[in-house]
Amino acid sequence: MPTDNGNATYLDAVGLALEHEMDADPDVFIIGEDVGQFGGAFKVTKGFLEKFGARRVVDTPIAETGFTGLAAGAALVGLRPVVEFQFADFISCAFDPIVNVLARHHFRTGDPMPVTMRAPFGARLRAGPTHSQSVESYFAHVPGLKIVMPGTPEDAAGLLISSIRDNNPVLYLENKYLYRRLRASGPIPLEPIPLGQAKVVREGTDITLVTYSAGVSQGLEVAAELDKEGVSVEVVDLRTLVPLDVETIVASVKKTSRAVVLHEAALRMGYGAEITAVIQSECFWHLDQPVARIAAKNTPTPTSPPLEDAVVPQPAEIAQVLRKVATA
Amino acid sequence: MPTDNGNATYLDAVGLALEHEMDADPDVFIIGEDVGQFGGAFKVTKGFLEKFGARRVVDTPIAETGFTGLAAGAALVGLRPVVEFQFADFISCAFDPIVNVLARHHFRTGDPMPVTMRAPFGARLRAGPTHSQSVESYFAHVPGLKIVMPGTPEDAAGLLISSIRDNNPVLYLENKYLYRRLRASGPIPLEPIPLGQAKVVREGTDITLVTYSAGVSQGLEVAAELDKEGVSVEVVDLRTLVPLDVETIVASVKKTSRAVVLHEAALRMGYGAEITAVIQSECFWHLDQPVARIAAKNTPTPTSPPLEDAVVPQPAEIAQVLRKVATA
Amino acid sequence: MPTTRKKANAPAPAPPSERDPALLRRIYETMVLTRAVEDRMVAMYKGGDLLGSLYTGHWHEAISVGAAAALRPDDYLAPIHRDLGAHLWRGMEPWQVMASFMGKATSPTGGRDGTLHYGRLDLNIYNLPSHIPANYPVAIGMGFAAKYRGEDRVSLAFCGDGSTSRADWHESLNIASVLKLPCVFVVENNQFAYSTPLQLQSASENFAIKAVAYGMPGVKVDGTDALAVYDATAEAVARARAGDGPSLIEAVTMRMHGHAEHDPADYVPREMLEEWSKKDPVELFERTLLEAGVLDDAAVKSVRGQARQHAIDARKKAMADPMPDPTTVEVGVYAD
Amino acid sequence: MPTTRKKANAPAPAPPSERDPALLRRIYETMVLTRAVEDRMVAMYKGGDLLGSLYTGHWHEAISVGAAAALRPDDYLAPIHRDLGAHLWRGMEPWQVMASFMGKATSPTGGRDGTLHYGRLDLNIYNLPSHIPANYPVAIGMGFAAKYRGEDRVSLAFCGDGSTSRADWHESLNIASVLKLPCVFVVENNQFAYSTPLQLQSASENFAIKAVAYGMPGVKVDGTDALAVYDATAEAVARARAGDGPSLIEAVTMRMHGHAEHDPADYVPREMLEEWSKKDPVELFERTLLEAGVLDDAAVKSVRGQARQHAIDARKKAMADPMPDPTTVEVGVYAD
Ligand SMILES: Cc1ncc(C[n+]2csc(CCOP(=O)(O)OP(=O)(O)O)c2C)c(N)n1
Ligand SMILES: Cc1ncc(C[n+]2csc(CCOP(=O)(O)OP(=O)(O)O)c2C)c(N)n1
Ligand SMILES: [Mg+2]
Ligand SMILES: [Mg+2]
Repeated sequence: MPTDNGNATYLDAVGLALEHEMDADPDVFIIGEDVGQFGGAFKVTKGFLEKFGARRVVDTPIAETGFTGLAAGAALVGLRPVVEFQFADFISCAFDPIVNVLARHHFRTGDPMPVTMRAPFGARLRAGPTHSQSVESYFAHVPGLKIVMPGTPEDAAGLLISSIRDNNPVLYLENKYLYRRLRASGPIPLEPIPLGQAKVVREGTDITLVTYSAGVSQGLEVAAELDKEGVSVEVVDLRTLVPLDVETIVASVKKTSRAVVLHEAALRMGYGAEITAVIQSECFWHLDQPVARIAAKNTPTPTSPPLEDAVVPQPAEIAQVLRKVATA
Repeated sequence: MPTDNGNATYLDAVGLALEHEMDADPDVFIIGEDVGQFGGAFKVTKGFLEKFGARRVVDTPIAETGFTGLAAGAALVGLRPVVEFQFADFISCAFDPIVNVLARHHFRTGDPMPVTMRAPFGARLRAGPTHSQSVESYFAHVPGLKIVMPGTPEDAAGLLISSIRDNNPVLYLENKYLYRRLRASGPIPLEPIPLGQAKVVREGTDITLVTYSAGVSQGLEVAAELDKEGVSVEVVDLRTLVPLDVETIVASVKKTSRAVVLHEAALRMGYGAEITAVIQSECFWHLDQPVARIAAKNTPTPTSPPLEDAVVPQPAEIAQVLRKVATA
Repeated sequence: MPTTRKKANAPAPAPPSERDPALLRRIYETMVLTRAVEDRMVAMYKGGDLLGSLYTGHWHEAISVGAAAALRPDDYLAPIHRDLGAHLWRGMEPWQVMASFMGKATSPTGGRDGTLHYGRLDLNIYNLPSHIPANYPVAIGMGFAAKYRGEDRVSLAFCGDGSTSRADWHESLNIASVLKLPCVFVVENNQFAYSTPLQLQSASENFAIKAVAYGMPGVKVDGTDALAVYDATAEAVARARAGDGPSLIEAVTMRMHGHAEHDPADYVPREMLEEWSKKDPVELFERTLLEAGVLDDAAVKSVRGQARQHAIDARKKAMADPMPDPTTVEVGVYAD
Repeated sequence: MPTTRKKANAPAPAPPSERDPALLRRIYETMVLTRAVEDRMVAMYKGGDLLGSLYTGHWHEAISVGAAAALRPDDYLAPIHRDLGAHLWRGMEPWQVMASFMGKATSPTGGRDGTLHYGRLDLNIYNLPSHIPANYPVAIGMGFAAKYRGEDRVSLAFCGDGSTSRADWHESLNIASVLKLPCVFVVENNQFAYSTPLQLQSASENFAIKAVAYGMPGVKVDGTDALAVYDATAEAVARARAGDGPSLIEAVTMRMHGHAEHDPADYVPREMLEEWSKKDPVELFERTLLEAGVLDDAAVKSVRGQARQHAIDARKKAMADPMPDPTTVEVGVYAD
């Protein structure tokens, strides 16, 4: 089992929160490929089989459509399934049940649908076009789904607890690049963090950077650099994409009058499009510059390092765009 | 077979273009559920089986994943499949092969992937949450796919011809509400209309309405009404969502200084988000008002008429928003 | 072939005279009511009372009622668009079904969904979306929950012949068998999937034999014989309850109407319809019960009369019911 | 059970001595080269030469080479991550495979994709994505095209035991059988799917028997016996070429390494590995050919030596090859 030694990784935090909820609620179970004896492809559920048994730690055949629909049926009659997709790329195989069964069911019937779907996503691991996808845009248009994308170990824990306790289908996306790279400073509070609340993770006066997931640590590093140049960047961590905390974004942009959106997903119809549309409509008269979007290029994610680095946003590019928008 | 009597419907136009391409190229075939003897759920391929035979008009088992992947394999070795989804809602079952096989293959390998996917989509037929979806947003984020959404019978024909001749996977979305409601004025030219070219379908000076598919006829009707009030609306029909004709949009908005985007899909992460983000970035200094988005509410599409009408954009709402933005 | 072997070994079914007459009567009454309500709805469709098209289950009555009758009320049910009988068996009100096809505020979904999407979870019935067979993965999930909780509830899912071609069907049967879930899978083979005949849908000898691919028993029964369906289901249910895992049942019948009422179905050979018209499941069961002395002509007359009146009253109520209030349409996209 | 029946009826296979020695030699050489290249790549992985993980096909050589050898060069092939042997049989250069695992500009995808994604369409091989078994629907499409054009080409797709649980597998076999496509489906049963053992993957008697669900012949063969795989494939290919439709072949072997080299696979019982270590397909085939007099010790020595040298030279070239130029990364998302 994961242990909190005071500097738990992002990966540990996910495991700690999941264990906490399985301890707290006998209706919570984890289902997916190789989650049992193997402890999951990234080892999030290492030790869970021994502790909770095969009844609550369920290894399935390779059948994303089937086990996602299974989770929906189990949730309908009172359980709280946590589904693990081995890689977020494979959630494409469950797109149909997620969109047509899980997301629509409550609106259609009034029945609750408490299913949490965990998926490790993202690039920068040289894993190539079908092992590196950011999948939030595939689902952000779908009414009835919530989308959670933590950027820190602390949020990973608190938001997973809230996701599991939520009565709606929640897509909980874990940035696999952060798994062993981010560490908590101090013990992880195993308390729920409400969904739908963004957080100003750095105060600033010149420009607002709206981001989420890996963009948060990336953005904070760049902001620290720009500070030395005298550019004061306020960093807003969305934490939850759906529902979107419009108030926090708008308050920050009205203060700074300039906004940049950053994500690792491709630009076209990345979630930055929605955020930009909201900002320009809510803050139009306060904006000194157009909202800028920093995102991956509109290509699949290549495998080879020089290619992948050219596609995914790099600190230099982020700094340059922030500098340009802040000082224009 | 469809015949062009000088006032062909939107439905006839699709059939005429498909027949034209099957006449012109022996490598073009149509595959889907009930497309043969039955002529398809909406009768687009009525008579095709008799004319082209079972070799080129292929009825399949109910297996969207399988026959979409089949089309990819056939295209890889030189054929030009046209896949019919019985309803666009069911394309969710082919999301995986579309995103991970069809869309990425050329980037990965350099091989062509000429697959056209036809799907009748949209609301206003009292068909409910899983028979009325607008699916463009599920796919607009995916690099490697083209998305075509004609709003007139003439465009339906010309754009289908270009889609079939294109060497990339093309999602060709037919608004089933228009099938028998829109008629051509005069014979349908069976000439290709280039993908990626928007069209100013009505010139105006006060405000730009950017729309596509059913929004075009809807927008033109409202524009005619507003003209009587002295509000001059320029209507831009995108025709192709991906690739997006940014130039035409920007030229119009720079002229009118005001823009409204209209689509039948739900608001959040509807394609209006991308269009709005592009306009505010390219036309920021020309805009007199924030770009407004008119879209369906963020709910599934309800079945009951009073509910569906409350969710899907109605002429009165469109007129009111245009009036407000144009005169603010 | 396991399926034939299985049938060969099966004990001779008990004659109607040796069965619980109250149960037989209730099965009969529900089948008659199902037919009466659907005939009424066909008239309503033609009369323009309904919103969209109408899906009916003529010649499916013995399957939907016979299978539902072999379950306990607390067992889970995942029916499709041919299974009005299963809903009625569980206590669904005919006027609610009509209200669904009319988009009325009083439909189980309050008009948010409509047509065939009226399943009530309070009756342990799943309300499926349009995608077929999306009810299969959900059904194994309900069975999973029963096993998870140590309950002896069973989950039964219906689907059509065409639905066996899809992802959901395969992945569900495979998972259910590997996890030994208490599930019963019923394939209603009505010879067509929309316009697609069997030979364009599957090349296997039949549908029951597909059970071999999942290591579960499969049996093929006459879907126009309510008792044959009841017995096969009862056997599969007993197996599931005992913790021995899922079973597959193929029930053979004919789709006597179009795919839906808008479909003239001229792709169906006329002779086929004539042949099958002789096998009306309701009439067959009626005759069986008359011969067994469970019913007499008077009883038949009153059951049929009551069913007819029930359908008429249901229409009256549904017609009079209000349409939903649009002002709250955005409420309830998310659960609290 | 049709599969055993089928095997029982099959004629006794021709002894090696009665087969074309040139063909046997080429199969042997390709199997030896496959092993040599993969052993070299394992060293490269441990030495840090590779970008990510490494998937190998130890104990799959008889399947990938034996099956590929039963095809014509113009037949379509859709291999998976265990089938280096099939690629080499078709003429793929070992250095290209290494370049793929290194993200070099000289890999078949120019570094845009990597690791196991190096299939070359010019060799009539499909380059699959990560999703398994996405190559199945594509393979039936290639078979469809052959039939559409009236060509007598066949399409062969490999997959693993775990892949049989998925949508793509089911829908592909069903469609191929209904449309009578010239396809051969080979399931490489290596006892595990990542960490998942067979009994958590499928409850059917075996994988070959799943063919019953699709109305196609299914046969189970020893996947460590190159000639058994060759013969079963040749029979299926002949059937497909003759227009009689698809077949399923289950070839049984063992995954002797981890799922990929990063995986210590401590979930695999040690005894199991010891048992299977006695069934090295390369050694078994080498012995067969020595006994049949097709090879002598000198020949074996030179074949093994050349393979080793080939792998060493391949590494040299791959290591020296350049990384791709990032400036054109946005070019080629769309075809002209
Ligand atoms: C995934 C999916 N594809 C296509 C359809 C359209 N469709 C609705 S019912 C039907 C035929 C179903 O046939 P079958 O399963 O045999 O059931 P039946 O209607 O004959 O009872 C089809 C193709 C659908 N609902 N879902
Ligand atoms: C749709 C999908 N789900 C999950 C995975 C992750 N995955 C990659 S290989 C593998 C195991 C495959 O097992 P099998 O099919 O038996 O092939 P083997 O690796 O044993 O040769 C899994 C689960 C995947 N690639 N695709
Ligand atoms: Mg049917
Ligand atoms: Mg395996």
